[in-house]
Amino acid sequence: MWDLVYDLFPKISQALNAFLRGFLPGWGADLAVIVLVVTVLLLGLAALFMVQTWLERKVIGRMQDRFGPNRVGPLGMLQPVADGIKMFTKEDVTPLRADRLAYNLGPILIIVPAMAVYAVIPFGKGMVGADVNIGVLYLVAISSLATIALLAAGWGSNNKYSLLGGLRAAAQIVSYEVPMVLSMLTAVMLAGSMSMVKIVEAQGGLFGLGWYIFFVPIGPIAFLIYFTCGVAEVNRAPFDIPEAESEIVAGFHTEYSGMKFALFMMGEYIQAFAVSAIAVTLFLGGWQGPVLPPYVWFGLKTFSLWFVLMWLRGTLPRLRVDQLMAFAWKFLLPVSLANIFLTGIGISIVQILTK
Amino acid sequence: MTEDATITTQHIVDQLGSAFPQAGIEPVAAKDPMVRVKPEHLVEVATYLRDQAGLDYLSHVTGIDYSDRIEVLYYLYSMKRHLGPLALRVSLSRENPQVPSLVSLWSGADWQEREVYDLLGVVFTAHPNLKRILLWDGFPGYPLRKDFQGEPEPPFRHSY
Amino acid sequence: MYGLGILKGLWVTLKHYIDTYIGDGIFTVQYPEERLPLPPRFRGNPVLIMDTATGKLRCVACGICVRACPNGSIALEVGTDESKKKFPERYDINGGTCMRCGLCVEACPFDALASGPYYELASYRRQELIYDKHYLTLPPDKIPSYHAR
Amino acid sequence: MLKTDTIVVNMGPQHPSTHGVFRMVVTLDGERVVNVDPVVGYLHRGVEKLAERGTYLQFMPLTDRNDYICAMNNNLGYAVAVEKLAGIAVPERAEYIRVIMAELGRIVNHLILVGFLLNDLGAFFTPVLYCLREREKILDLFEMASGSRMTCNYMRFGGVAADLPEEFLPRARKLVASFPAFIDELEALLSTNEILVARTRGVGVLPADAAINGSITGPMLRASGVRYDIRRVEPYSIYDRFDFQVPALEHGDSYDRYMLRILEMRQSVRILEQALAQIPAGEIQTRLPKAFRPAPGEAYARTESPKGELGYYVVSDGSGNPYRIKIRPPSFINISILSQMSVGWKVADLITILGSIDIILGEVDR
Repeated sequence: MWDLVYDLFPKISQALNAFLRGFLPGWGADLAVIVLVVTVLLLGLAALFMVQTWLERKVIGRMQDRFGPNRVGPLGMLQPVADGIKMFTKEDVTPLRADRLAYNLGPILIIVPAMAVYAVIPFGKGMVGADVNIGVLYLVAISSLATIALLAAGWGSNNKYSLLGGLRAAAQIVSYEVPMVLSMLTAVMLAGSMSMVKIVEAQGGLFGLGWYIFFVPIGPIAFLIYFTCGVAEVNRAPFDIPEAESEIVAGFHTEYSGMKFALFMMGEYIQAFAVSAIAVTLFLGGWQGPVLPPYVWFGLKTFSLWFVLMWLRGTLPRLRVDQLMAFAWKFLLPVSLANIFLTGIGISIVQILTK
Repeated sequence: MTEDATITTQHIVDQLGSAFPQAGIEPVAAKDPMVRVKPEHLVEVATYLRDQAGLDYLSHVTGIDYSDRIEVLYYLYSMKRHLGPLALRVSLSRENPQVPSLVSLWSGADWQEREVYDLLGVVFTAHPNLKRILLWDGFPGYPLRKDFQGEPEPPFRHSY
Repeated sequence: MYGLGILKGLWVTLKHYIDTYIGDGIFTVQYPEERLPLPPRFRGNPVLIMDTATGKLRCVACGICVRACPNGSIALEVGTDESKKKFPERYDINGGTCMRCGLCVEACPFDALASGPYYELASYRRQELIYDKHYLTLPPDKIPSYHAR
Repeated sequence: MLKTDTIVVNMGPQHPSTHGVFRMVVTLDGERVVNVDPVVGYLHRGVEKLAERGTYLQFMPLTDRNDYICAMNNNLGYAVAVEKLAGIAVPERAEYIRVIMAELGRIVNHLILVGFLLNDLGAFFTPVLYCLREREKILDLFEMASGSRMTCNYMRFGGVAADLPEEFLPRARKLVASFPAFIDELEALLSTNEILVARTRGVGVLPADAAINGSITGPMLRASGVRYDIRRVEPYSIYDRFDFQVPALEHGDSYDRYMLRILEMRQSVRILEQALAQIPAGEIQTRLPKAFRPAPGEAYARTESPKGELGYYVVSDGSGNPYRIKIRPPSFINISILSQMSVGWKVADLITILGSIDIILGEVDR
């Protein structure tokens, strides 16, 4: 019985596959299961977005001594649904003299990479879309595509605030990519693989508590750098300068309305969740952990990190654009380089000792 | 001017008359020490007050329409020596009110003189940017003048 | 140390967050269901006081409130009854221009006006903002500010 | 050779951080501010002209609407001016009530400023809501005493409109006693926060001589190092009786302007403690003739409003209506130095500087 709970989702998928093989050829059943899983994942991400917005409004509300949404449904849980209905029925405005191609492409370009990232994240034991052996590389490549979307949106809107926001976004994301990748390298070096699944499995020591964050000092430093860069990468507070509402109104999505605006929000939230998920995978042991089923561990850790993101947003003011850049290039980059150096030395020492 | 702590605004007023005999210095009876100056000597008197008498702070600039003349008031204080107030007044004709601007002495006079120009129509010569400030360009008339006729107020109606 | 100030700030917000669950951190009032008690001096738009004994208005239509109003929001038409006493034939307050300053209540020498308890005054049409004598007439026990004096 | 161009951005009249209907025509070179041209007047209601239309007392509710954050201080400024004009004495208890209300108003104003400055810096409403929560408690006191939370219309010539209700003083004492703890918490949240310090330290420096030359008053002036407070220099009401300090800081940057507000709140609490302890019983209003007609004359009285020197110049021609009332609004004059302060900084700093100046458009435009 516990086995079933422990490996719930892989078991379901296996059972489904077996059931479909009853009347389909083998490749057909496989294909059907893949399509089904992908559909469930995508719908799940949309649902996740709704949960995220609701949670964020609740948590930040509580931090500000108020209830947050509590009118629609029990505990305000239907608030995102109401918001969704509002977004769908809102007029979709295109500014006059906008660059229509870029303008319409923006929301699509931001949502696709945000969702594609989830293909390589292991949600639990045996729960991964694709176990690619260059998983980390794929992540980095895909997630930086968002820059193009933000630039397209900023340029296409034919609005000065949007343009400023788009340029800020491009500068910020490109800068923070560098220390982020370097800090990810620490995990890759420790695991000796770029595959996400392998990295998680490598953290399974000590009854599932051999997480890289416990590898003092390199683990925590790499984790903090990754998380900081991740926050900056998805434009969340305190690094939300591309959409700094008190300065440039809403940055690159100033001119968007209705569902296009919702797509931007969705892209950002899903990306932010992906940052938490990747941080969990690389440094917090992914689904590894004692007693509880793997997917529960994964969910717990990821939502804890998401809570930290909300917490930061509820507390901190934002940096200025030049301070942000200085922080990336003058502080994070050297520290992460030094950290890689340390990691290399540490690994060599361990190798020499264990020889 | 000596840095004498016992100096009062009254001393300054007394000295002003002897320093500028031709400026038409004429004390005005009021609740605060007040001096009337001829508009063409305003800048030199103000310069003297700021640099020599130490009244370094221009609190505000006001214009008042007295139906037969328009007066512009400058309230001066000293921040360093906690003196004041000493008010300068200039009388101007209602038809062609012109007074030299004090922006070159106090940058704080900039917007206030624009406001007086806007609402009373006093022209501050040599002001770098004499435009309307609270009302829009092309507003007819100067509302704080006593003979200003705005659009008639609609009476209290019982139905809309 | 770099980062200490941020951690201190984070601790404050976390404390507030936890306080809302275990302490009395929540400060909001769930408005339409919960309502704060109206302070006795609450200054709504003025109402006319009716003598509960006689059922008549105390107002003698002297017009002092009309002159005291800064915005000219009160319209008064004087009528005389059988015993040659003056009474307000019509007493309208334009709620759209009334700014609830309470100067009319202060000016009234007969204590015939009081600040009313009304505060949900939004309406779809401006016409509905003109309060007539019947709307404005209240017995003293319905007027919190009357008892406060 | 790269050819660059400046862009002109219209910030406002509808913009999240212009605190009302205020427009800045900003010329930008990339992120750098090349020129700022402030445009005001969107909220102009002609208050000074309206004053000539009614009686002296009828102008009192209009002063509420100038600086609508701290109406009590505006009431006080106008009342002091008319009292100086007509030579009216104010009873002891009324003076104490006035001081209590004015200092509570100062705290309200500074709370709003600190909160919204942090919003301008990008904090997601948390400091604002903490500040507004405390402000609500003070507004409750205002409502208890005057009947209205924001447009108080509480001061009268020669006193105040009504005596304090019975439960006012205990509640006020309780609030004042709990207030230092709140300021400490606010400071823990903000004052040492590295991001806040990085964003405000050294940003928008206003040197002392430029401040004096630009007629800047209030916290902005004191943050530049000039210890000039009208409560001390030219005490009105009964401010000469209280033991309080006039804080002044030396850098004149945005952080000092923020910090000075915190320090001033602490001093206001000190004044409040003394006033609430010493308040005597007695009359609250000097009896005035029914038809109030001051003798012809002119008077200028200035008070230290939370934003700076708030002065009223009242001219009487002997009739029941004021002949002319000139308001010397602190934020109208303080905002005039914005373009001088913000050229050369980034867009984000422009917003910080604007937020730290503390403007209220009701008062700027009148």
